[in-house]
Amino acid sequence: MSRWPRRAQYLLLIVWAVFTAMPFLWAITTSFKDVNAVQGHVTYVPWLEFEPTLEAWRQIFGGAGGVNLVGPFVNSLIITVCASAIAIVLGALAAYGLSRFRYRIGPAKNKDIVFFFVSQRIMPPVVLVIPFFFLLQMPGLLDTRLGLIIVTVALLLPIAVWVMVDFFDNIPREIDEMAMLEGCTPMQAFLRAIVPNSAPGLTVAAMFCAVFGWNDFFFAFRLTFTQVQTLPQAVVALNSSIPPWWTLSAAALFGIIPLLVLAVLVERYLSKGNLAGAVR
Amino acid sequence: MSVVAQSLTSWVDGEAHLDDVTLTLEPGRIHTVLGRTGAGKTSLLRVLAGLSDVDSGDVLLDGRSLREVPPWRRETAMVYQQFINYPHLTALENVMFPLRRAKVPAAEAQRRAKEALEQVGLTHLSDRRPGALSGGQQQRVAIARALARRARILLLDEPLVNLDFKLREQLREELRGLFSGVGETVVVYTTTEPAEALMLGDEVIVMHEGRVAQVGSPAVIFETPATTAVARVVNDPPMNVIPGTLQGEHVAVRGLDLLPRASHLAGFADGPYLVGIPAPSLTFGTGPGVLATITFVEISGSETFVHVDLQGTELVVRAEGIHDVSTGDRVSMTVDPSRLFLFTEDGTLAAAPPHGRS
Amino acid sequence: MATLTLENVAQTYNPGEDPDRWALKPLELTLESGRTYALVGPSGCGKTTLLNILSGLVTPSHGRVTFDGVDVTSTPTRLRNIAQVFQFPVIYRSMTVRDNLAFPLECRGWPRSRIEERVRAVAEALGLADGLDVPASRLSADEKQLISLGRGLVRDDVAAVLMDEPLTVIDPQLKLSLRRKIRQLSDEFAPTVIYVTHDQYEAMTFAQELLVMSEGRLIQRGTPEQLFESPSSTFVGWFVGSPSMNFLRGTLERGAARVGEHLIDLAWSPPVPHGSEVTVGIRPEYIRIVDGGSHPGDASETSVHGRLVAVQDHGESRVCEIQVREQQVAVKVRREVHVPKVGSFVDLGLPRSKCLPYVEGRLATCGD
Amino acid sequence: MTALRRYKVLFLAPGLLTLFLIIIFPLLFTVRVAFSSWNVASPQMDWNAGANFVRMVHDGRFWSSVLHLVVLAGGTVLVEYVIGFALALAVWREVRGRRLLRVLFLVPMMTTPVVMAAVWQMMFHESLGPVNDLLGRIGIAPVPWLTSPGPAYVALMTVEIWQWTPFMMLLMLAGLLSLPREPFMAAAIDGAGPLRTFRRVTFPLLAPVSVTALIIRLIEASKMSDTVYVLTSGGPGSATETPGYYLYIRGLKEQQTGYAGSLSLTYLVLMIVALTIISALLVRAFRSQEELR
Repeated sequence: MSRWPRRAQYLLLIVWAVFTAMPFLWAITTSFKDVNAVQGHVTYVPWLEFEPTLEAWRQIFGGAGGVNLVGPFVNSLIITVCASAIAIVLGALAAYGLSRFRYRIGPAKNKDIVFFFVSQRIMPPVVLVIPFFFLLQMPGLLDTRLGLIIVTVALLLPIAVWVMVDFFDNIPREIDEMAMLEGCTPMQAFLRAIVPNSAPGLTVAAMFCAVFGWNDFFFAFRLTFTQVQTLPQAVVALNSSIPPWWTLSAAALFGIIPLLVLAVLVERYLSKGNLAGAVR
Repeated sequence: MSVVAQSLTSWVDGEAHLDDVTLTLEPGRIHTVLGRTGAGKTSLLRVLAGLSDVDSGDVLLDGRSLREVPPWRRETAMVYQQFINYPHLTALENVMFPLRRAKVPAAEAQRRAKEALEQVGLTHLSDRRPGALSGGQQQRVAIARALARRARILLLDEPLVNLDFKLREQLREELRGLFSGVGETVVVYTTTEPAEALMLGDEVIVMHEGRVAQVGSPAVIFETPATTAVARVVNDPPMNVIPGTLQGEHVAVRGLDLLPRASHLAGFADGPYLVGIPAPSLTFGTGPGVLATITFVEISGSETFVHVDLQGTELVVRAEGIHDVSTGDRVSMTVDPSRLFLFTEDGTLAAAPPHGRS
Repeated sequence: MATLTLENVAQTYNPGEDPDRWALKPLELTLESGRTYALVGPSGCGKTTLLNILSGLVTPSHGRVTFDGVDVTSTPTRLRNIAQVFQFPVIYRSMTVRDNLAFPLECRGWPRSRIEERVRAVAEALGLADGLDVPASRLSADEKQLISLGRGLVRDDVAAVLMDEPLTVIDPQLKLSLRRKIRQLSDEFAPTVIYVTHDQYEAMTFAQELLVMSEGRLIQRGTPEQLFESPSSTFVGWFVGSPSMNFLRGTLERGAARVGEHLIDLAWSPPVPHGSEVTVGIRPEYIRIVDGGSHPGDASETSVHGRLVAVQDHGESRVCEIQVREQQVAVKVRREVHVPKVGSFVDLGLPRSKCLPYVEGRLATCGD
Repeated sequence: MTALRRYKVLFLAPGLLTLFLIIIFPLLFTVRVAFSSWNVASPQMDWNAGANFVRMVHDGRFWSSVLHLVVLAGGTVLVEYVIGFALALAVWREVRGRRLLRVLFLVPMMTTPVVMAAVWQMMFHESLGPVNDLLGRIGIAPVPWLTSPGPAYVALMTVEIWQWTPFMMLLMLAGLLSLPREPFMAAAIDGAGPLRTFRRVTFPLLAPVSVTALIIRLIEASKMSDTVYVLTSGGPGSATETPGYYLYIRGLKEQQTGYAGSLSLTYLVLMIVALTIISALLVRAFRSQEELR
């Protein structure tokens, strides 16, 4: 047998690993640079090619002449956590119903309803944002966390439903039937027999929601202004004028660190086969 | 205090899962439902449990309609053929779950759960979760959970079918003992295996194509099967049913010699019938008789089922013990004419051999 | 077709484990070319491990595997030239029946004309010749199992066909015909077959020779008849036959077994001292219920007295449970035999030639 | 049974209603506003009877943005699928450092697109960025990445591929990990080598996952605008404008709400039609893999 498939495999892995790591390596080194290290010629290796400084990191935590990213960080955290939680509760309930009962709304059956949920992802944010603006303006929710949470829920609900329907479909329905026969109402059967066995599915849904919630830029950009700023917004704001690259780099890294933790979690669940249901 | 099924009918995608099923199920008795896969056994249990709707008909408990009573208020316990337990609870917690739902105080629930686990021989594993138990042990937990509740209706849907051969035999024995303590519970047990149905049942309900084909004690079902369908499903291997005619002193069956007409076949008009030849009424040997070719040999462990081709007619012979015969051998067949069943051409029983058996 | 040998093969998944806990204890085994074998035993007995060692999925931690004398111990599956039928039907969903059957030959680079010829012959035997261009994914489960088997049989040089509980997911009503078909095919093509199952029924029906395994050990090998008539251990007596063999514990006395007030004659006298423990093994089929003294037992039979505690209706036969002292004896009688009332006392006739002596769980050798 | 029916509603209604309320208002609003001349000078819901649509038909900039999107989305998703599948295969079975590689490969999809686009913008900087610097070291003249149309496309697609190939890999890997072992054993037993095994076993078994993954990515890619906003701002000129970004300019920057409404509606309809057709084609193409018709 020829050995070339094996060689191609290693080549691919090495090339892609370098490609994936490049922006991060650049951002990390740049975040320790100052104006001298950025201008003139391109530098890579700290100490050898430039003298590293912590100035940029000091600036993003409110140091002199910088911007404080702690406030936006907290905003992003609150909005992501609340919106994800609401989306998962609503999504899990709907997904459980869709997985276990037969629905008929007009001509739409279960599959069509699931499709209706998922198809909401097709709505471009830019189409939604103008109506949302007026929708939030009336009750005075513009530029508030609550307003952004509501909007984010709409964004995340399809994802939660998508992941959970497949997950519940893979739990034998005999388990909740039995719970019902043993005196549980359907809601109790869901809460006592299904939810305790759904940690993997709920975690996967939560991870997806967190990623998409945290990374939303457009809605925050157009629906909040001064009072509530999210982290992506704050980082991009740094980019808009003449770039102080070191601050931008530090801010970018700060904004993605929470999500790196998620990557580790996703991999762990992946290895246990818990994501399988979601893609079938 | 009985459960009555009244003309239950259920159609799914143009196919009758239940077709006018009427039954009376008495407490304290074991009703086994015997039928092939797809005969409607599981559909019947699901309707009794309230898990499936019917198109028409009703289930009555003590004369009261259960139509609007949801599953969680029916006091029905169920054991599935898959080993269904709550994966996140230990064996003990699993058994306690329904008791706690029924508002049994914690201490009492624990006592009863432990008792039930002891009955199924799992005391030493009561702290394990289902994932850490073998298939047989998981099914024991499920059985303990169903028993501990002392529900009014206990449904078992082919509970042994997914177990290893020997384990199945062992648990079947144990179930007889466990059922003897069910008191006022209505027990319904489905199976595809005739020996299991006859052995466990106080009453056997034979189902065929969504209908109740016959109800009766094991002896009645086995000795006087109402139709050819019952005769086939209640015998292992299935009874041979072959067109034949009554002619004066003889019974003519295709492929076989003219057989003398036994006394229990007297009094029937001459003419075409379906003749039921139980597999054990046939014997094969080297002596005189009609020659047949062996097409296949099955050995069940204690019996040999020999399939033969008798001039174009497929027959199966059941012989005690293990016989060293092989495919292609030519053997001579003899039939015990006193053991023939007679069915009319539409398949209803006309005459069964005299029992004098028990 | 090949003769397979296992020389001192053993398997442990954790190096350094106590040899008593190995998944497969050291084993010497020769499986002859062209014969059918069944590997039976309860779950966890090591039969799947043994199968995986033969298929090359597991490299044994000890010993040597040879096919026709060639060492294949660490040869990968792909190069072993075996065929396997799995529990769940495995077919190439994107291919037709014809392409499925041709696949192993294409992988070996056979010329087209030879492939076509061979595929046709095998399809004919499988009874699938008319549907060669049907997508394999449209077949029913039992037909898919036939295709899996067919993919093994097209290779006329296949060393062995392994079958791993191939009837598990087959509808009970279709089992008979599939079993018959598999049997026919193996008679016709005569490959070396190793059939793994927990079901003694399938094993005995299918195989010329059975290998009974328990706790990682090969307990006994023999024809169905040998296993039924003279199980080498109480385990085999229990595992083979339904209901299981009866075992009555007693002590040896004048060449017979003393069980309470009864002295049961044995087929032969075990070579152990007087007074040592001996267990009488007798099949439920061979015990007679002596009816009201109408058939007085003769010298070839020991009479035992007991109380009838239960009768199970199995249809064609009944199984009577009789309490003899504090031990239970099962007796299987044909339906037409009269059975006394439950609770009454009965006499049993135990034919001497069928009462086998077991010492420490093993069939005793002939003393003289 | 009435009791059961009540619970059925209880499960589905909250989620369905929430989504309906959040989505239906914007939709109705968009439809209505599309037929008005609402703009920053006169924000009113009048009726201008489709004048916006007439204007749109002649709006070459809009139609070329649609064309840009087709190239960008189609191109990137295809590349993502090929590389993502290859990567999934590469880290599926025994490879040294498999778990570490999986984590590393997943990271980009977890990162905020706009933030990473900002980082990439530094990297693509014509004189101070490392891309041109590194190319220069192997003798390639500096490329005006973000200021000339061709390179700008390459830059945009690079960033999109970098960001979203992991998502493709994730779905394909999850699919691979859920596959039963037996078909692969059967292929080994039949004597199939790695390529034949891929063609006859792996690929057909993953056909349903492939369809799901491709459709999801197409849906997400068709909304592409964040990266464009940060990286090129649609430039140079309007060379890399996508409908999403063009809508942003008309609707939000210039506040031609009415006209933006008609563009939104058209964009949405086009997307739904295109994606429906593409999904149908994909399902058919992959089904033939799964089951010959």
